[in-house]
Amino acid sequence: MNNPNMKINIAGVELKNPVMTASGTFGSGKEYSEYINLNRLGAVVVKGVSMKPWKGNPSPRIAETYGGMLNSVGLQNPGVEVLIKEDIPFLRQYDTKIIVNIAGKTVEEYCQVAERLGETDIDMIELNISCPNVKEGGVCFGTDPFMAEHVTKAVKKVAKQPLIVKLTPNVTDIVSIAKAAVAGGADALSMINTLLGMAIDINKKRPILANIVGGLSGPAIKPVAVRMVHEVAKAVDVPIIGMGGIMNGDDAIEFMLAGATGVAVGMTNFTNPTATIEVLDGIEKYMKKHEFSNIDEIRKSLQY
Amino acid sequence: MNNPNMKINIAGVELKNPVMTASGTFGSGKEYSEYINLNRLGAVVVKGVSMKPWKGNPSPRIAETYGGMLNSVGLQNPGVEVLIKEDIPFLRQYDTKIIVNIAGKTVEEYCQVAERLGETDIDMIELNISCPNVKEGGVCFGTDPFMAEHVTKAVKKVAKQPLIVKLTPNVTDIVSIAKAAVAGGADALSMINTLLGMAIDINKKRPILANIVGGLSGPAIKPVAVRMVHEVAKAVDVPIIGMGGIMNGDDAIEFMLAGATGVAVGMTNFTNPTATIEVLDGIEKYMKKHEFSNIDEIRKSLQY
Amino acid sequence: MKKVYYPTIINQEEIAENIFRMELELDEIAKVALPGQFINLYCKEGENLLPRPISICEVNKEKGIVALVYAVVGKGTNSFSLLKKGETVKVLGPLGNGFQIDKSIKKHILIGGGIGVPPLIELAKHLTGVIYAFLGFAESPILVKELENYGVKVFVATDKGKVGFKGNVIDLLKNENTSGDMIYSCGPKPMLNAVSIWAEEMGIKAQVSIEERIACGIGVCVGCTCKYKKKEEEDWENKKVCTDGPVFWSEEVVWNE
Amino acid sequence: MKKVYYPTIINQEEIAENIFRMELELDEIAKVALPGQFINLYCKEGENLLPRPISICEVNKEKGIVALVYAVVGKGTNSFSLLKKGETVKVLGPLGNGFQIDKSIKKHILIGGGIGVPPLIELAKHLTGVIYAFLGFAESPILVKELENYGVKVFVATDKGKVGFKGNVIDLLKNENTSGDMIYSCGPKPMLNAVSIWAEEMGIKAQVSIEERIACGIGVCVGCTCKYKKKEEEDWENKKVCTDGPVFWSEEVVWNE
Ligand SMILES: Cc1cc2nc3c(=O)[nH]c(=O)nc-3n(C[C@H](O)[C@H](O)[C@H](O)COP(=O)(O)OP(=O)(O)OC[C@H]3O[C@@H](n4cnc5c(N)ncnc54)[C@H](O)[C@@H]3O)c2cc1C
Ligand SMILES: Cc1cc2nc3c(=O)[nH]c(=O)nc-3n(C[C@H](O)[C@H](O)[C@H](O)COP(=O)(O)OP(=O)(O)OC[C@H]3O[C@@H](n4cnc5c(N)ncnc54)[C@H](O)[C@@H]3O)c2cc1C
Ligand SMILES: Cc1cc2nc3c(=O)[nH]c(=O)nc-3n(C[C@H](O)[C@H](O)[C@H](O)COP(=O)(O)O)c2cc1C
Ligand SMILES: Cc1cc2nc3c(=O)[nH]c(=O)nc-3n(C[C@H](O)[C@H](O)[C@H](O)COP(=O)(O)O)c2cc1C
Ligand code: FES
Ligand code: FES
Repeated sequence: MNNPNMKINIAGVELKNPVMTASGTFGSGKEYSEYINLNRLGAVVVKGVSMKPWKGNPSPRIAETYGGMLNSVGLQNPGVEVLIKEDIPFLRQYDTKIIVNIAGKTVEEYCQVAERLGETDIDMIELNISCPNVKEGGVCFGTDPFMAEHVTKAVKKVAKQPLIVKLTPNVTDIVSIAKAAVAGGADALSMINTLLGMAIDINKKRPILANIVGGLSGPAIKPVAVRMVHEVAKAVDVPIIGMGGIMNGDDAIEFMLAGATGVAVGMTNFTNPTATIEVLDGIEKYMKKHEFSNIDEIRKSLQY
Repeated sequence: MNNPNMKINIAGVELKNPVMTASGTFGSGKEYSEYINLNRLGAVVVKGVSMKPWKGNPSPRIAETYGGMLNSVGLQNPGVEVLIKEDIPFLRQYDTKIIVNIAGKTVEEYCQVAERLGETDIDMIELNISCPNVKEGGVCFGTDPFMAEHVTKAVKKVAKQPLIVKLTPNVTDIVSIAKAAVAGGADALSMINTLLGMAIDINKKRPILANIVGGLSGPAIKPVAVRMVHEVAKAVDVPIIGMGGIMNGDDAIEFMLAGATGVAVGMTNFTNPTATIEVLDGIEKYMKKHEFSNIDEIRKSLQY
Repeated sequence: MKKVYYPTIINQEEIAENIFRMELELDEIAKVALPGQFINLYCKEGENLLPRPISICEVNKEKGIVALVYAVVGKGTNSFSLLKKGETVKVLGPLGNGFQIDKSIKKHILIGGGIGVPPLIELAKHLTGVIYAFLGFAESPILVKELENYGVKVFVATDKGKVGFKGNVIDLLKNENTSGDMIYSCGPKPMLNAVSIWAEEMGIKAQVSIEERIACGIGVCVGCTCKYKKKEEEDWENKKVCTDGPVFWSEEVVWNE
Repeated sequence: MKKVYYPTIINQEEIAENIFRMELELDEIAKVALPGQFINLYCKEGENLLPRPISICEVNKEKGIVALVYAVVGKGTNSFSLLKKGETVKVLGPLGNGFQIDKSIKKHILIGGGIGVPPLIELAKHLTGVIYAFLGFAESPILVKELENYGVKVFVATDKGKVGFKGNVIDLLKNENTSGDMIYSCGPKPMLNAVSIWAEEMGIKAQVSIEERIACGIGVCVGCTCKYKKKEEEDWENKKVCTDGPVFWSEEVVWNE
């Protein structure tokens, strides 16, 4: 059998395959380039970046949980200028798409980052709307359809590159947020960000994280992520990048059957530096076994 | 050291210890009475019961997930009359409190069950507001503060026994729902119910559950549960019964440090029929080691 | 009080490709188990928490041994296959109701499909009279010798006819002009459904052992339901595979799912 | 390309209560590892996915062996302690920057607290000149002989004075009127903080190996930060324990956390 066609198209950008990295779990690729060939990835999604450097939250920032982990990094990053100066040129050496995840505390801040990135040759922007909106008392942008639409619209207006909006799962109705993002002009959606969680050290009688709460990721959350991708895929027409606990090709296929066009590997990078490549190989193997010649067919083949 | 005092008080009802069973995971106790001494439990929370028998969802109803499981039992139950005739007399043989979890598709139906139970000697009612409200297009009662308050108020009016309201975690803001339930008259809260999830059989290319989606339980969800208990405990004054992935005494302590007065063991009963007793023994051991003479002190001892 | 057991594996062997036979030192279960009952086998704690239901293939009451035969089809069964002699496993059981055995019946028809064959071994030991077994496999038969050792007359069908009759087990039954007084059947649901239809045509009562996903295995979670006809009503009710079954009367199962 | 290793355990021994020494056949790491570096040790997949960072205690370049000494404090280290000779573990490394070694320095002061002692062994092998080690323990000292074998003059303190000096390691340092040219220190953060203060008082430069929770271990996740003073500014910045450390200059760490 011929090698299956694994190309996907997201908002006009062609990726050689659907496997990406989840923002914040792959740095800007340098470290993992020592373990894997970045040329093989569909895209590298760079860690969240804001206009100015952010210091993030105090340590401890990591807590292990059953089949997952909590993080409260708090979007520490050196700011968009450092990204442009150091990370993008590095990634441009590779034949892979560059997607930059952007963070902001106000709509204006998001827009500034997007505008600045418009002057670069990155391929897509991923708008992380899980940040707290400081002007609205710290409510997360992504938990309210109105705010989600508003920030998407504002960023879309200034963005030169196609815009992916990344959804938070900590909501009652993910479909309403997804529709709001699409109404605001999202070219694609990525989901899910982390679930809000907490862990306590019972001997010290303290929360493990200095920030008290953090974001839960890893295989523990996969069923929630798959459910949300499935719900949203039925409700909107834009492509979805699915993530949440993907450890291998089979997990990635599950997201595609649920309706995802692309997939991203997050926490598993930490536990297995070559996970992205294994996911890619696993998808190909599945396609051959199940005689899919084209990756897009998977997304359309769920039966009930 | 003397044996610590493990008695807790929920809405005037004294439980000999904080360990209960999570509704739907312990039947009405008969099966597990062959594995453990029910007299040792603080309370048995009986499976969800409605006015008329419910047939629930088609099979398969169970899917295993990483560190957890999905169920789509759909509240199958033989109706409140069978419960009253068969299960309550059985449980009354034991020196433990009886809490009956009630389900309904309309406010009226919930009220009918509560009223009928008012004629019995059960100790408390647990109102499961995760059911779909058929009059409101199937939206879950527990995802909307207004509906949550409304159904709580209506049931509270007719209930003869203290009322626990059981919250669903599939919401943006659990505190608003908790406050609504308390405003409606809830004497206590129990949390969390299952997270909505989905799993797909990639070989059959079908959802594993006939119902497509189901409720996620088990240790995978513990960080979400602990976070929610912590948030709600800070915001309301009624006692909280914490649950979600409790496997042992340490897990139970984590919930208590987060602010729970009582705890319930759910899915772990399936994987370990003597789990409730191990949780109880584990709590006692922890109390001795950390020199707690009174169980209520744990709840107040989280430092930041 | 009932309890969870942690028996030692006293033997583990791959008896066919991806099919393993495991022997457990499990006196308590060996003593009381009935043919058609199963046990819950648990993985080491971690990713896979739910039990895997596995039929009791054979017991040796004297030696206190329980033998299981299982196919590696997923993570759980794969993890079992990696366990070595001397290691222990976590077990709950015996669970469920076995086959109904009526001493007055003289001609028995056992029908097994693939990994549904194992419980028929212990069953054969308990039956008196003439026993025929009709076994269907995709490629390679298993446990044929074992059944023959208990005096069973075995007929085999394989999908491509590499061994025995070419076709499925129903074709084989018809081909052999089979008749008898009671059918005992275990295998995939479509096969059981076909057995049920054939049994009705032939006017033979049939017991079928049905598989469903298990969470508790003891009748608590109501996760393992199977639709069952209500007596003298058009309506149906849910029966639990784990405690009402796994063996049911074929004529009472609602097959059209 | 760097890669994940699955070395065989060639020895595992409980050297003190709940303290284990594990030897791994790990040629690739033995060849290149520097004193103060660590490895990520992974649990079998399942409940515990994150790596456990463990310092390299000692390497044998010729034989290609890496030795670790770890305390059982939780689920992960407990699971390691149950592994037997011949089994394999999953390892990433060597990770982090080791201690800075300056050949011109002649009088070295090693300070170790409890399970912070292991990396000092490999360090001692690399230092030339006079080496003093001051080790503090709750109850029972470990690795004293091993240090002495490399010509280190060892002083021990225990909380209740059951062995050696009664008190903490700082009291011991003062008691011995210690002086020297460079401090290398590893142990719990409060001890390192105290070492830092003492070093400043004494005007001796100090390297401290700091512990933080690790997710990736290779500088990607920004999970393991430690506050570090910015040069010539009042401000601070985050350094990563896994790649900027774990060894830092004590005077540059922001201690008041
Ligand atoms: C009463 C009964 C007796 C059985 N006896 C045998 C036997 O003797 N030999 C044998 O090889 N198999 C038997 N099975 C089937 C066996 O339980 C499954 O093959 C096994 O659970 C698969 O587990 P896994 O982890 O390898 O597969 P996975 O697909 O990884 O399992 C995922 C989940 O689905 C469940 N599951 C998957 N397939 C089945 C199935 N067919 N039936 C029930 N649950 C399933 C698993 O238990 C687990 O919870 C029996 C099933 C039942 C209900
Ligand atoms: C650079 C470095 C070197 C180390 N070297 C050694 C050594 O040589 N010998 C030794 O015994 N210990 C060492 N530690 C500490 C060791 O990593 C922890 O004791 C171990 O991770 C605890 O794991 P656990 O699963 O047993 O505990 P659990 O409490 O069950 O672990 C839960 C989670 O917290 C993390 N964690 C818990 N305690 C620590 C800690 N003190 N430091 C970092 N992460 C922690 C675990 O890695 C895990 O992710 C070192 C730590 C670091 C950062
Ligand atoms: C340490 C860490 C840092 C993360 N940082 C970001 C970020 O900067 N921006 C973002 O949109 N998501 C961030 N995420 C979320 C991931 O991209 C991903 O959505 C989530 O972890 C679920 O996928 P996983 O289960 O495969 O990890 C981060 C996750 C982790 C674990
Ligand atoms: C099979 C099953 C059936 C359940 N049935 C009910 C129910 O009838 N009413 C209810 O309020 N919760 C029900 N639950 C939710 C549990 O009571 C509990 O809230 C949830 O499972 C989280 O706890 P756990 O992780 O310990 O299982 C059910 C859970 C399971 C797994
Ligand atoms: S598996 Fe729980 S009732 Fe059958
Ligand atoms: S552990 Fe990930 S950056 Fe240090």
